[in-house]
Amino acid sequence: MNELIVPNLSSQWGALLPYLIVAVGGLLVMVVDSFVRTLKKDHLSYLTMFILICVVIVQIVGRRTDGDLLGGMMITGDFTRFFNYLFAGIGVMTTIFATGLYDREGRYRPEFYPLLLFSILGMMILVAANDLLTIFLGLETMSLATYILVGGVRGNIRSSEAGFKYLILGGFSSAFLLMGMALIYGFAGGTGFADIAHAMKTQNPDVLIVGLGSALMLVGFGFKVAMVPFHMWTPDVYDGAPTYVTGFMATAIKAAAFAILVRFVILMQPQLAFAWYPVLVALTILTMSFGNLVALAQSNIKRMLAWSSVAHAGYLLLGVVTLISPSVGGSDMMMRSQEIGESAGAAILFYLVGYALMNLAAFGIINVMNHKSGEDAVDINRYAGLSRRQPLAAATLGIALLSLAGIPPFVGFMAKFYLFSAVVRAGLIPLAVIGVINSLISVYYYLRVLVVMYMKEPEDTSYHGTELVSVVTSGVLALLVIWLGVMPDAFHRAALVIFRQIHF
Amino acid sequence: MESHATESLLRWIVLVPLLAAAVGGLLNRRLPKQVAGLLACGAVGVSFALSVTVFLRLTRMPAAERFVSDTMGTWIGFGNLQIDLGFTMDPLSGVMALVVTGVGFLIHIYSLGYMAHDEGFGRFFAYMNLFIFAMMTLVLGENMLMLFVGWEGVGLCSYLLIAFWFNDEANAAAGKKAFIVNRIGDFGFLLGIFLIGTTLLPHLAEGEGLFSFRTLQHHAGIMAPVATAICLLLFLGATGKSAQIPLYIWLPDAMAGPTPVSALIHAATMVTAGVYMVARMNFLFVLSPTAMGVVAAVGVVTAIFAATIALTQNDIKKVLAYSTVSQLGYMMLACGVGAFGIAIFHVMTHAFFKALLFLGSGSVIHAMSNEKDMRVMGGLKKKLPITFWTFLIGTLALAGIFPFAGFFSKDEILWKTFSSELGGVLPWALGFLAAGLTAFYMMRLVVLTFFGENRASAEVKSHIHESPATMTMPLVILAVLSLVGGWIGWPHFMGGGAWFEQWLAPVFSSGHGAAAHGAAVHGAAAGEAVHDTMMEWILAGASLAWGLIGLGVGYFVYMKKISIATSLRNLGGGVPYKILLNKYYVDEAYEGTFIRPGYLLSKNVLWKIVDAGLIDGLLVNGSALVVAITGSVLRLFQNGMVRFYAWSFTIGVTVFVLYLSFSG
Amino acid sequence: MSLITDHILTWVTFLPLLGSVLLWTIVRRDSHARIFALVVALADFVLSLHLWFHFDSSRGDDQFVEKVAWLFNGQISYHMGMDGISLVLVMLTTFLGPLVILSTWKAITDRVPEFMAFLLFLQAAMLGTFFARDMLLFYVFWEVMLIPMYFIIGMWGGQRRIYAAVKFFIFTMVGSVFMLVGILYLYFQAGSMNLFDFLEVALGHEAQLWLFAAFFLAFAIKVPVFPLHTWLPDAHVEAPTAGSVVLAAVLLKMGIYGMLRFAMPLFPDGVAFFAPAISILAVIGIIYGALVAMVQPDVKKLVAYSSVSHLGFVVLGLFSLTPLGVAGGIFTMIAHGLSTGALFLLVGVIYERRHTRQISEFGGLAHEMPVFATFFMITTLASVGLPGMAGFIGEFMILFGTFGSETLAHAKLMTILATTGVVLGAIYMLWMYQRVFFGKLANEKNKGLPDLSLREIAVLLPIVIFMFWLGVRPGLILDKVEASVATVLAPLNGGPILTDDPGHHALRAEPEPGQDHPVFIVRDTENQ
Amino acid sequence: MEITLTHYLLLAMTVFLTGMVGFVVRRNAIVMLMCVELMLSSVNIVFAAYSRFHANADGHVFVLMNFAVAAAEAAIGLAILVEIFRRRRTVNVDDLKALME
Amino acid sequence: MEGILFWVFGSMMVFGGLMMVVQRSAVVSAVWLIFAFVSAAGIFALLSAPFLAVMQILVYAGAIMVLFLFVIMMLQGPVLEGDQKLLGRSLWPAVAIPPLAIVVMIVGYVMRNGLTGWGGPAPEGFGSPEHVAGLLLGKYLLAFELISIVLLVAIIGALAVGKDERKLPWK
Repeated sequence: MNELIVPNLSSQWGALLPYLIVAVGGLLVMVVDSFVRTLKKDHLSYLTMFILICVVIVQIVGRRTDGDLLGGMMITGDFTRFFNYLFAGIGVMTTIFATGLYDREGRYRPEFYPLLLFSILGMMILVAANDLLTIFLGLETMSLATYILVGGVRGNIRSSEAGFKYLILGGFSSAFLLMGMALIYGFAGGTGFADIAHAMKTQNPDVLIVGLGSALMLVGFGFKVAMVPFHMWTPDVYDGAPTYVTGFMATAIKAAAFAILVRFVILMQPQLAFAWYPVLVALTILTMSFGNLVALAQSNIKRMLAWSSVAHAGYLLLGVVTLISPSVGGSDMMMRSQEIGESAGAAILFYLVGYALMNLAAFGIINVMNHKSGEDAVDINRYAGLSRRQPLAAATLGIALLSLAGIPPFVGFMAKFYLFSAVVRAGLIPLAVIGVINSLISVYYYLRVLVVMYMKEPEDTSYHGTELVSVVTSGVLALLVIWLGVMPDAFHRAALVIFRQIHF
Repeated sequence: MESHATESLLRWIVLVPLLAAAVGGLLNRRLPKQVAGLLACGAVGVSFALSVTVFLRLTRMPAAERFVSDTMGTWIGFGNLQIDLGFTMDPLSGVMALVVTGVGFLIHIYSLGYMAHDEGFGRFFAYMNLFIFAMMTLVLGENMLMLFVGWEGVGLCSYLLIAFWFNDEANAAAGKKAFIVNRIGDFGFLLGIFLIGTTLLPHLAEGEGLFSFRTLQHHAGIMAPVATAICLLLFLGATGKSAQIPLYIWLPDAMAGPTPVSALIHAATMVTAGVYMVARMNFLFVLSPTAMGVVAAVGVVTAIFAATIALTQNDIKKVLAYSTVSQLGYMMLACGVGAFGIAIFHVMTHAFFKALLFLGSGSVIHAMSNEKDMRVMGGLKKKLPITFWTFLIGTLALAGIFPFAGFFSKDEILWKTFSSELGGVLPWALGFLAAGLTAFYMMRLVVLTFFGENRASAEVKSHIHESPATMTMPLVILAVLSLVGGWIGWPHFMGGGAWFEQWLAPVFSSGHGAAAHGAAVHGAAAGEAVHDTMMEWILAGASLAWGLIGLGVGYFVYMKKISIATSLRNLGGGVPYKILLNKYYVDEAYEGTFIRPGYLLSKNVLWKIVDAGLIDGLLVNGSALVVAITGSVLRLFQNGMVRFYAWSFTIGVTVFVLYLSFSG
Repeated sequence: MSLITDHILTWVTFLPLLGSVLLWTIVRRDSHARIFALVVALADFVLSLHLWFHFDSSRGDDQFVEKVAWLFNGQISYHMGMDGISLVLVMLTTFLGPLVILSTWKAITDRVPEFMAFLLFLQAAMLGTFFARDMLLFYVFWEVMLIPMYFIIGMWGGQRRIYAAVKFFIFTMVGSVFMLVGILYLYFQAGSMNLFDFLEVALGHEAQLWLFAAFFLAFAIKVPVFPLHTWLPDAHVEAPTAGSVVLAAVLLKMGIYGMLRFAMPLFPDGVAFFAPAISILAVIGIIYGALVAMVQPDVKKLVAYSSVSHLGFVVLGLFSLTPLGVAGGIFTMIAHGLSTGALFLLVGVIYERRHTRQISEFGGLAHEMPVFATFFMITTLASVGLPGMAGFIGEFMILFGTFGSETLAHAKLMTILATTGVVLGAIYMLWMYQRVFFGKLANEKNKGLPDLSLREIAVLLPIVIFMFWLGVRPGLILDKVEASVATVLAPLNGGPILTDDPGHHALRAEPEPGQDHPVFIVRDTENQ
Repeated sequence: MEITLTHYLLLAMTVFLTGMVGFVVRRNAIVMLMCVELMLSSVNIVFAAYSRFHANADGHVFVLMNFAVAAAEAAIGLAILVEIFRRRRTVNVDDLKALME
Repeated sequence: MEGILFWVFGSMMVFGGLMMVVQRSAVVSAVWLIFAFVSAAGIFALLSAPFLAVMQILVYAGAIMVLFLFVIMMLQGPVLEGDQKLLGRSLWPAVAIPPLAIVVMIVGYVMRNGLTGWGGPAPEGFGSPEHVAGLLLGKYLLAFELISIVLLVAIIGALAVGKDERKLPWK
């Protein structure tokens, strides 16, 4: 019946190269680890970093052949490159943080490196997806690798439990996501974005089929970004996972999931988004509030940051809401609304980067805060007097947390500024007010850590950051947090350009 | 605006004491006592000399143009609000300046002896000089704000000097009370200033100082509609400073300060500032009969009220203090009936004899080793002859015995009260009664102190001695002034020229104008003037006789028949006596109605309930708590059960489905 | 030299920040840190003197303007400028800077470089707040200010320092986040974050009310206006002396400054609508603050509540909408900065010696510490507004201005009530003074306390001198701010008391007769 | 009655909801995994039905991928479960309470 | 004919699913699941997807379920005991109402909007292995490659998690 459509690969190698590098790199790391027995322990990490840096270099120097790849399964451009840089950066940081903990009992995990690379590959594909099937496979590649990163610490029941919870709930959510995809496929008759867009234009979308389909997909993505009420895995998994994995999840997975969420809602918008727009708004508000309120009650710093990541997901969802807010769709205001959409999209991109920077800085410090015995210092009180023992570590964590709280002059403030300005611009002032009230509540729990570090005398001084490299790396991130907080404009403009590429 | 002479000497009248105060205050103990004393007295002396110089210059000017000024530039200049930093002297302030610096100088000299052994010698004189500075600012200030600077400044010095011996909590409390009560008066004063300012400001010409007295006088007519309010507000200030009902309460307590302070500040000068101010603002007061009535009423009631309290006090200085309150009431009465000149006249004579009395009592206290209770005194006549005789002169002057200074001023006041349209028989009668009481309690004081046997302990007795020359010399000078000081106001009906009144006449011209106007309206004829003269004679005689009777009765009761005093004390079950002894329980009433409830309200309601409980507890921490509790409750959802997590997931999905179904 | 003078505002603002960074990174020895910080603060003061002497008092617009595009293609810019109001507050800040550092010489012994760094950081943020003419820039400085203050209270404070620090931080944030939303709203109305563009936006009545409420809340908390004041006593009591001084002397002024610079000119309708209510709150604050101050057992807390009372006056003056009241408010800010700053320094002196601030622990100190007692007395008097000292001028102008205000409802009644604050002020201050300094030296621990050292005198003396100087020559401040006040009030159509009479052109900066709109800015200076 | 697309969809929905409810009510982790498999299976029916409806086989490819992913997920899930079982001697998810508030 | 088969396979599948859910023993549940999967294969066949039907049997009912059974048998003990009881009586409404509500809504929707027919018979060769393979190796080449990565990840993961540390192949 239909003839074999073989994609013309020859012209696409350049664009595919980053993906190939990561995929092959993952295999390479695995092979090297298996067969080269004279390796020192951290050589694998160098290799991993090298691979990720190669991705960056290839993207910088490589030819930019933007557009559909592999017969429309993927699409590349500034948007995907932007996220590839981000994932590579996060990957490098995660590698550094992870490598620092080599010596600890039960933490030597050679499988970590290939899995990290495969997870990143999944993310890259996810972001570049131009087909529901690609979304699904990218997402699953990312998720499956992450399940093991989370749950693969042998001999650590918390890790296993976290991994299992993540996996089983992830599978559950995948089922919903798939059901959504199936319904949309059913509506569009194809899984490509192009098919869907075409169908959206030409057919009258059936609310229950397409609305429910897109809603279920939203639920699937919502699970990944920790949207209430699909967020409940977050604190447990963040808590149980090794800290460097937590940092990775909180930044990279969130970024990837938001990237595809943004692309997805743009695809569905404007004809259909409004079917579930009010629910999304309500869930956004819930996400922000729930995250912040529960974070208040935490004494475990990882759980606290987990809830804070829920809250930040809420802020980012605010950006998504703005992106598709009804005023944007109004035909007579198309010019202005495009501007609003762009500002919201750019704000999301900026936020993701800022969030990655400050969160990695925080997790970088928390990751290395250990007892001599190797016990993690997850109780906030373990940080008492850290400012005396390790001023750099304390200052870095302090800056990261203040930034997360959205205090200027750190990037967290600028990120919120861009985001809320888009929200206000779209006329969603009540949402902005709720947002700022939430960021107000958040200040309290971030400050608590500062209080402990700077204002309390240490009870047990045996907890301290063990890995100087990690601390210094986090310190550098903290400097970036400040830099991007003071001089965000160039980057924001870049974000605008990048976003424009996928928009409308 | 008419041009007037400038006189740059004026500023030095004010500034010299300030400089001396600054030097003395900064060097304090590093300065030997002699130098410190000399510096302080010298400064006031210079001030006095300068005052005399300028005053003499004033006398050589034509009567209508007696006005010199010295402007040191703009003080507050903002928009068309223009307030200068300047001094002026006209006949009124000239008189005041002379009295203040003159009496002040004498008291400074006196203090050299009185304070000779005090460790705070340097501090004392610094404060005293500062006081002279403030008082001169008050008197010579070119505008109301300058007056207010002095007004508050004297209050401050009063505070500092009352609390001079701050070891004793009571002294410190008395000082504070003085300042605070004065501040209550200032509250009115300030509002009065505001009212004047807002009324006048739109009508000012370019460059006119808003609160300058000349401007005010010039534009008095504009203020006519609100004159009553202005005057009452200003008068509230005056009641504070001049210890009138209801704000007199601080003055008796103020006796806690060193006696020269009582003499200078709480008898001769500062307390008359209120009278001065009312006199200064006469052009406003005459616009409001209501205000005048209030002034007169408050004055006369204060006069008799304080006199009754003075009857029973045992502290020598307290008696004098109440007497001062009473006399200040007279002055206010004079102002209230429009006799501003007489009021100032009484200010002057009162300054002489009351300073004398205080200094005399200081001499007594000094001799009695700081004992102030008259009940343990007595028989000091022989041991302190100079003190006794000068004190007696002061007493006679205060009692209004001819030809002492007090006679002239007090008699004039009573006469004006009687004859003025604004006065009448009732105020006169009350004043008259108070005059008798005054004579009586003064005689009581003299008898208890100087006559009879000494009732002190042997220890104290052995130390009794007459004061040194530095102390007695001022007494003598003041005694002379108490005798002759009144003669410059020798009234017409006794063949004098009432020169004092004439001197001040230009200042009060508007006041006189009003009085004349009133007289014309009521058809005052020349014939009545003859009748008036007769009446004046009769009243003068009566008051002289009344004074003598008072003295006589006092002497008789306390010298011969002490049992009468005892039986008087037990009259009506001793209740009236007790009331008088406890000063009508006014302090207690204030304490009970304002201070204590105010304190308790602030502490228990405002602070503990409103601030800590309601705002901080309920609103601030309460909302924080609600947030925290909400967080803790929501946290319980995170129960670790995967199935529950999945269930919440399904709920989320269900919400979507339901919404879509209903919206679709 | 022109490198400095062309960008003088930047230099003045960021010099302390530079010092702060160096203290963090390089200067690690305690003694070096102290001297280094002092030198930086003094240098900053010297730089700011350039502003003072080169300021053109006759102009009400911004001077020394610097403008560089920052965000959104220059819609948001690094826009610094200074008018008379900023000038006097900046001078207060830089003047107190070295004194505050000097005052900590002995008091702070723990983590000195950090402390000095935070102090300088704080100073930079405060100066930036006064200079910023771009709303976002202003907001950034405004928020940044919280960080060093939070650490200063929390790290070097007293027993309940953490509670106080967090309360301070969050309280202030509560207001400012709503302001942020307001700013954003205005931004999209104006298309720029520039204050002067904001001024030209025609806002609807309702929008003005909401925006004014949002802005006012932020500033009112900082001031603090009556029911929002409870963070202040805690912050003051727990903060170390230097922190209290800066807090009282400068930080509280931020709120007033914000109202004057932003909330009032931007939303005339909001002002008109809320002014009666605000003036009532101000009056309540005056009386309430005084009454509560009266019953405080802790000297610092007393002074803290007195600030509530004093700043009530300032708010009242502002909302009288008369140039006189506003100028009086500005003057009171300076006077209050001096007197309350000095009071906190003095309390710090005694706290250093006795480690308590409970009034009941003292009594009769005047014996042991006469010089201290004298300074305290002078400061007390300045605080209660004794004529001849700085406090009086401001209070007088405020009350007089308010009394004559024709726009404020019940202005006369408000003034009468507010004037009772003058009486109450004397009561609580003098009573406290009496209990601390007078009476017998009952407490053994107070025997033999050393009097002020030369260093402490050197800290206090300049402040005291200015208290008198400003009291006698208030023109020093008034001349600088007069034109600026007129400019700021111009959108509010002026205060009637000084301008309603056509016969007088009272204010120098009054618009020319033929001109319809008052000139807010001289654009030429921006586009240099 | 003709069997239409809607019938298949409703069948899939029923199976899906059965799996969903099973997931929520069962404590046994292995059974929960099986429930997920059941849900995926119902999705497969939808895909197949729509493939038939649209007469294109894209859905079939999707279903195949689904098989593989389901297998991978099951493999990892069971591996972790075995690890947990080694430590805890249980596969009851209600006993997994090392991580909770 | 199709109608009957649909009802047969459909009810088998639903019944299998239900039994899986309510059976307490994991082994029995697994067997019921296999039953359901086989029914699903029938449904696939009805839907003109013979390839899928075959794969369903082979991969799902065969490989995957064997894995499940294998693990269940390996773990023994507690796994076989199964759940004591599924859910507290009071919690049933909370669990049951949401899916019931969904069913009601969707059935209501269907009743309002009517049924959607096929629009014609399936084309020739539809769903055949050739047809699907053509897509897999052509249009969906990326997916085909990616799924290998997914499986690789699963292998690494299963090894890394499941194996004892000392026995890791690369150590």
